Amino acid sequence: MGELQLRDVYKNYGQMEVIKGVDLDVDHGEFIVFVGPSGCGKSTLLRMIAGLEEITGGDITIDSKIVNNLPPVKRGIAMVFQSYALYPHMSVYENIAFPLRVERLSNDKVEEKVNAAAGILQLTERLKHKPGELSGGQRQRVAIGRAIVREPSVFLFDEPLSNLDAALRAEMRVELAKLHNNLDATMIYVTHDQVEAMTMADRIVVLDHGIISQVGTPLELYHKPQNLFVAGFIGNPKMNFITVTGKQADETGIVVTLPSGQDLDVKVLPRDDIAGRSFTLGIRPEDLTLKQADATIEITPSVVEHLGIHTVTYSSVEGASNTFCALLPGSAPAKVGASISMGLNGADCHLFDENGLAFDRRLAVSALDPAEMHL
Amino acid sequence: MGELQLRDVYKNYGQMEVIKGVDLDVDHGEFIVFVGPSGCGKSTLLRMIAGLEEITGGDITIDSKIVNNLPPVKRGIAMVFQSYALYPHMSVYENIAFPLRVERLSNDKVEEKVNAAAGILQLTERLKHKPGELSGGQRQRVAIGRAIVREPSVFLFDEPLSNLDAALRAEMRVELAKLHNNLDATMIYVTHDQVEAMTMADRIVVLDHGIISQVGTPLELYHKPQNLFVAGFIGNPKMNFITVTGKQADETGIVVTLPSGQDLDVKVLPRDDIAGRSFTLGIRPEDLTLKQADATIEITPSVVEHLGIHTVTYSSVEGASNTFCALLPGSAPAKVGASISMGLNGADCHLFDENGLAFDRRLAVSALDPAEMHL
Amino acid sequence: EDKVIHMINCGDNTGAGIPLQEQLISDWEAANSGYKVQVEFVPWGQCQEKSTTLASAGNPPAVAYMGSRTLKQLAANDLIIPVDMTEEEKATYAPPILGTITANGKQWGLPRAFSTKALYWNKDLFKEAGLDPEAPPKTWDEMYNAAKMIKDKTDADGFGLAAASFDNTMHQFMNYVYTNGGEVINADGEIVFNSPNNVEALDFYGKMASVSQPGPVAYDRAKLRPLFSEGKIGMFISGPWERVRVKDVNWGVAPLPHGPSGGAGTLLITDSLAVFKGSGVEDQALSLAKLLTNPENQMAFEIAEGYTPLRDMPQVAEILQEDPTWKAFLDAIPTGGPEPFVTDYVGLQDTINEAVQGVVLGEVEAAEAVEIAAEQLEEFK
Amino acid sequence: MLHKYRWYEYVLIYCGLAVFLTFVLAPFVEAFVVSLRPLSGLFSIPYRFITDDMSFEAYFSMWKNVPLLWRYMLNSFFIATVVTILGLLCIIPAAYAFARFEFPARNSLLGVFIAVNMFSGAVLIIPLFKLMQQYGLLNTYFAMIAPGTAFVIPTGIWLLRSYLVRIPKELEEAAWVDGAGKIYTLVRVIIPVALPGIVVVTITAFITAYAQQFIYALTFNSVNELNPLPVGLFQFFGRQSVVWNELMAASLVGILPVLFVYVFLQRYIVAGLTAGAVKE
Amino acid sequence: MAHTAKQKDYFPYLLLVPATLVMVSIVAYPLIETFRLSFTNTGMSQNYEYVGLANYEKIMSRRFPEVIARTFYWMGLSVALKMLIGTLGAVLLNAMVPGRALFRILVMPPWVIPIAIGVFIWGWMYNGQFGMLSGMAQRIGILDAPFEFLAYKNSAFMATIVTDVWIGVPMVTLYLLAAMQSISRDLYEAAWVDGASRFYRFRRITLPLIIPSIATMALLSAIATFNSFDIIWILTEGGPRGATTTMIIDTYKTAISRFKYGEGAARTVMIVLFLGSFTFVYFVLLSRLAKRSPNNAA
Ligand SMILES: Nc1ncnc2c1ncn2[C@@H]1O[C@H](COP(=O)(O)OP(=O)(O)OP(=O)(O)O)[C@@H](O)[C@H]1O
Ligand SMILES: Nc1ncnc2c1ncn2[C@@H]1O[C@H](COP(=O)(O)OP(=O)(O)OP(=O)(O)O)[C@@H](O)[C@H]1O
Ligand SMILES: [Mg+2]
Ligand SMILES: [Mg+2]
Repeated sequence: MGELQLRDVYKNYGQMEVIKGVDLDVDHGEFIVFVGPSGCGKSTLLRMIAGLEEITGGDITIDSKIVNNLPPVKRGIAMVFQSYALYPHMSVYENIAFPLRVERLSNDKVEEKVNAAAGILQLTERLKHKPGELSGGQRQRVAIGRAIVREPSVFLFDEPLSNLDAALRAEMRVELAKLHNNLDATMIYVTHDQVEAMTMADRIVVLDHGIISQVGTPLELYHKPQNLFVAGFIGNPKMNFITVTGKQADETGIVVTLPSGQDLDVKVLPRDDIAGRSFTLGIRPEDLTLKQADATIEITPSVVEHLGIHTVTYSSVEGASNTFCALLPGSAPAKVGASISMGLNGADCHLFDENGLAFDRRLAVSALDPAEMHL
Repeated sequence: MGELQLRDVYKNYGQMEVIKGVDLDVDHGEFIVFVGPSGCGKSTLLRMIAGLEEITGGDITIDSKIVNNLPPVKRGIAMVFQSYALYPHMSVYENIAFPLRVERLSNDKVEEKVNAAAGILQLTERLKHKPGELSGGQRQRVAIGRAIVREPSVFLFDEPLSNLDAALRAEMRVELAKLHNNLDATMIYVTHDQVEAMTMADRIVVLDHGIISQVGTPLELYHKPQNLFVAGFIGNPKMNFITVTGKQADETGIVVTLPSGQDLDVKVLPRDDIAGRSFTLGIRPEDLTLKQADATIEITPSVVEHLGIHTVTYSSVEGASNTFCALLPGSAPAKVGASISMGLNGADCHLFDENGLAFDRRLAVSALDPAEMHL
Repeated sequence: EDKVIHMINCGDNTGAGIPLQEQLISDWEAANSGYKVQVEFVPWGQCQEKSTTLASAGNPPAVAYMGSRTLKQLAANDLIIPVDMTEEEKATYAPPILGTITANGKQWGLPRAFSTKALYWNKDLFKEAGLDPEAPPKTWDEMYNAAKMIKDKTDADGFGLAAASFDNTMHQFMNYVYTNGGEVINADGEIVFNSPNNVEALDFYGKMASVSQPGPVAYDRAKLRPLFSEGKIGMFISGPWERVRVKDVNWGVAPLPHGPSGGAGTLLITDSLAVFKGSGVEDQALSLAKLLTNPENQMAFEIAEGYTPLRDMPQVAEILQEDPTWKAFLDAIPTGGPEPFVTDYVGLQDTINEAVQGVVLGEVEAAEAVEIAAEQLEEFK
Repeated sequence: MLHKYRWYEYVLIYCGLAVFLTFVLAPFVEAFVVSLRPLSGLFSIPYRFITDDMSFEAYFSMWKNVPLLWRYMLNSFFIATVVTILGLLCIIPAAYAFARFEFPARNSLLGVFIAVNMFSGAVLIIPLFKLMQQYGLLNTYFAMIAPGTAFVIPTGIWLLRSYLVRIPKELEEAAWVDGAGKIYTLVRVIIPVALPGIVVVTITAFITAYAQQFIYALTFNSVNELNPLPVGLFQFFGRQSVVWNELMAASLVGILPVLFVYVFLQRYIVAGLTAGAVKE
Repeated sequence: MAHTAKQKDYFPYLLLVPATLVMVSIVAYPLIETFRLSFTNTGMSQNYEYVGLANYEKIMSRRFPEVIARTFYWMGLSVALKMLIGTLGAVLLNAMVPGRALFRILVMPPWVIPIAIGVFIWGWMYNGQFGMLSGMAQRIGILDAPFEFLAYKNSAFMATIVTDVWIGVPMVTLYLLAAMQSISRDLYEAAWVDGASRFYRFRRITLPLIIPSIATMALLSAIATFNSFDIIWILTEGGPRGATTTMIIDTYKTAISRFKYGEGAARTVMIVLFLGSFTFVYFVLLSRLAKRSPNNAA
């Protein structure tokens, strides 16, 4: 139970293709997060899984049963809406009990289940209130409560935290993660908040214009983005991109020439026919260092932000497609207008070919899988 | 021009005291940010300066003139609202021209000034559009344009970026900082976003329930919060607080006993009569280290977030008032349930007395003033 | 500046008599320099109400066309002046006609149009029902029997009965009152509505409902003609105007059948020119009204319009010869009774209508209905 | 998906709609059918829906019988238009005051305005009649316009106020900070921004003023040239017989222009109902 | 408030001047005048005298209680039908079926045409011999003889109500439709995900959420219905035998048809009293209800 397959799933709205062939396998108990820019089709895909939108093409399978034409209730899923969709005229109790009432469960059973759910979600005190009297976080919990009582094998969430303020969002994030551990159910979660995606997901699905751009664990996406889109999308501040020229490939990587003329050996799996071609070098702001490194870039910050914990500088750099951002320690001596030498190491850099596809990075396994880390 | 004084300013709404005696001096050209939790009175204070709210007590002086009873237009201020308050039926041009139309300037003059403002804000292309056709960032610039044409000596901003998404917010932050440099005007800026406050302010005013809790540069607030409130409010993730017992004071600081029994010498200006009293020790998540340090705290993370750039752990720790958070490098080997030894150094710690007031920390000047840093 | 004489004329200005009237008016203006007559045509629906309203608002017309039934009420409220007829003038009118404008010993209007009622019957339906098509009923019983025969033997209903909440229901009922020797108010001004004659009349009215078209309460007179024209009712009572309007059926018209306690009778309705008080030109208005209604002018007007002749002038014989269907109406004049003359005409009408409807709907006995009505009428005399 | 119906649900819905719309539209069909029959054909028994003597004759002959039909239609439009304009002149400032300003007795005053709604129409006929009489206003357009205006104001205030409340205050504050006076702000900022709401109020006021002209006109006016459509047509009933086919033809022709206008404005009407009244 | 409270100015009052002027002269003054007139015997002529409570005694003694009861019965039945049909209509129009845009337009005509014209048409429809209702009923075989709807007390009573309902239903329907459309689609989707059937969703979500709108609409249309004049006046003038005489008709007849302003004024005062207390009671009940179940829409 709780397994899900999407096979070549398509969705058109009239002429417009919104989902263009999505394949995905989700195992029981996984926490999957869909991210992507606004309008990329996250909600649509989720709603297709829920049965709220018709499937134009392909198959959706839940627990080995093709559910394309089943109504939501027969799919064994439960959904938590972005707006929570609480019934404003019903008490919290009745809201949570709603799915059970639909099933015509006896009052005793209903009470038992609602109380259990309320217990888990710490809503016992609030059962008599109307949703209008609850705080944002409490409403969210009621919405989850309504999903829990049905004991579905798959939970679907559409940006459930986007209406909350930052502090509450952080708190609820942790609670959701705990809930996932307790419930032993598959969860599919839509968000456009990176931090949510990175912190909660077992695997993240990055959608771009209705196509899956990459699927992987958070750290895979962070360390090994397969293309420019994912590289730019994951990570905050954004990865810096610089146009470089290929020089040669050797055993340990590819040597490229920076706009400043320096050579840098990027630690990626080499390919043939590198010389003279134009690539994009990616370096995350946090991978820039003030220490000695393989190459340097001179920057003259036009804006410096002292955050205490970090100092962030923004500069224009030759060959960079956007403002070049560097994330330095809070104590870093950065001043507007004063040039600094930034070090970058070939091992930290990403390299993308003309099609925006990444060269495979050579990385330690432990970087990708915390389980492999040595304590 | 552009100087502002608040003297013992009060504001009541009926029975409710909202601003309870605020004193503040703002110099010409300063960028002042008001921060504080929701409902603390930031907007009220700003609106009192603008002339939108009556002053219950005290005086507000702008450029040496008491303005308590002047209407906004006579105060030489301009205001940018959270919602931008653009007139939806007027073109960008007419929106920017509005204050000039009110003044009955000739059409030529109006055109000249609007074009100048549009030039600064890169809106020249957009002058014919209606606000509804603009992006969030552009709208924001129109709102600023409307403020600029009046050539005020003080600009007031009430959470101007809160309606924008994260990426755009970061961008506009940088633009606002540039604008401040170009315009040579005083700016007072309300936000509840810490990053905005830290990055843009010359000085930050932290408000707490209608009282100024602390005024200082961003780094002063970060490194030398004067009380528990400011310490907890500034910095993200929040500072961890642990109850400790005073042991002795010496030249270099105060020695306290951690709940684990270890002693830690906190580098603060000592006071008398320390022994046996109960204090609160503050340590920022980012100041915890995996390396050797003055003392250690054992944590067993219940939640671990791998953000790539950082790894954040949450644990329960004896004596800590809340979940204990540690911000570790992205490569840190943290796993849920596996205990880690965290190092903390007395030089990084904060200490607060029973009243929540901070002991003065011994810090290098350069930590507080980037200008003093040696490049 | 000429003084204006405001005259309100009901109806529209398309009638064939209007040019005659206009000619007379300009003659009068020529004879009375300094005065200008301004004629306003107001549709029937609002005509009388408008004049009354203007008068009670203190801005009366000089002269207006009013139903004679309102004269007493207007006089009682001091809104009109008496028309001061000489004995000679009075003598030109048949007594029942004079009766419609006389209250408290004075005449209050100059009759301008008038009507009596008669019984129209459908000869084809009579024949179909086995009745003699050329022998209209002479008594109530005959009328009822004929109606019953028609109802039983043909597709049509026997009789067209009006009982809607309009003035005309009372008018219909008054025909029965007058053919049964009844009265509403006697010569001494007492309410005598609760006479046995009237009980009998009302009872009979209710009885006719059983042989009439379904739902008489939804019908006023105007709705009956289409039924008659369609051959859906065998008989109905109405005025002379139906003569030119009823089409497509083979009809005859006869005097109203007599009631058991009475004889020949009919309701005689006149409309008059009334001279309002307070217009400032009362004398001139009166002189104009008299000019328009003097025997010659009035007769010419009636011939042009096709109205019933008010006075027995030589021309009447010609009319009768030309169209014998006039006979039943003209013959009835001397037997005619007026609309009851009261100070609250609408009140009277409502009271009587209610009695009629009560009986037609079978809700009350005639005797009781008449008693209640009589009591209420006390208020209006 | 949510609104995917099974076949029997379609049948049910369409049957329901058919019954509902039949109820709503049958009178118009009847009126049309009647208008097509010659007068003699009208009173034919038994009832037949379609007859072969149908023609548009009445649509031509009615102009002779009701020569003033154009005039009545124009009067109706004129009265409703003036009522709407006067109404708006009262409604806009009042709604603005109730939506935006704190002043003593604000709520009770609003309550009084709304309560006035109850005494609309016929209740005040008598005193109004006396009043008009006193000031010689009977039989003028004014006599029909004034009461109409009074009775569109409360609803108008109510609708527009709830619209104005939702316009951000900051718009006015921004104008105030920029030195604009209150009238200037009202005219240059509030009214243009509230235009959609004003459109709704205008439409509602017009409907009310247009649909409810009967009693005032019947009572306060007896000058035929000033009569609005319903009273003009009511005159058909004052005749010796009612020319039903022409009455129906005239009615249909008379209401056609408004119907046409409303078809185009219907989305504003529905939107306006949502905007104004639902919450509260 | 928008501007600093310091400016304790008369501006808001200034804004209220036009509306207040109109209301005072067209409503308030006449109301007071009515009250005064109700103690006089004002009639057709210009002169009148004060007669104390005579007018009130007169109306009390003459079947007035019956008129009051009938008025409320007529109003209650009409409003109930409007709400019922309006709700059903709104549900039907809310269905996402092809043609719904057209249907929404088609419900409007009775609302936007002059009431009197609609009533003329109904007057014809109710005709037993030639009208559509009786005619069609005979054709279908429901009736075997023409039926005059306006000829009998009960049928005339119902006929006037049906016409009133016909005129009122479009507004109610569109209003409730608007209310239904303002319910978030999410709620329905959530219920659907939970397996609720269409009917169940209507019963547990739509209906409870539009109840406040129904209540508001019921009050508004009760007031309109109470004041409804044209319909009855044109169809029956209050007959047969007073079966459709409501307070408004009764008052109009007395004052305008019979020129008894004083007596009519007393009736008007009674109407104001009854209508006022009706509305008051309704409001009190409504706010009680609202208090018992706080319905702060989320
Ligand atoms: N009912 C619809 N009809 C037509 N187009 C639609 C419909 N629903 C969504 N779309 C389009 O499909 C695309 C994907 O929409 P979707 O809501 O799935 O985006 P999303 O990724 O959830 O975005 P967001 O982060 O803004 O919620 C968008 O371009 C949207 O405009
Ligand atoms: N018009 C008012 N009447 C009564 N109380 C008010 C009014 N305006 C604000 N307050 C109260 O004054 C306090 C301060 O409000 P203010 O808007 O200044 O807070 P804030 O710091 O701007 O909060 P936020 O970050 O949420 O905008 C709040 O408790 C608020 O409830
Ligand atoms: Mg979405
Ligand atoms: Mg604020």
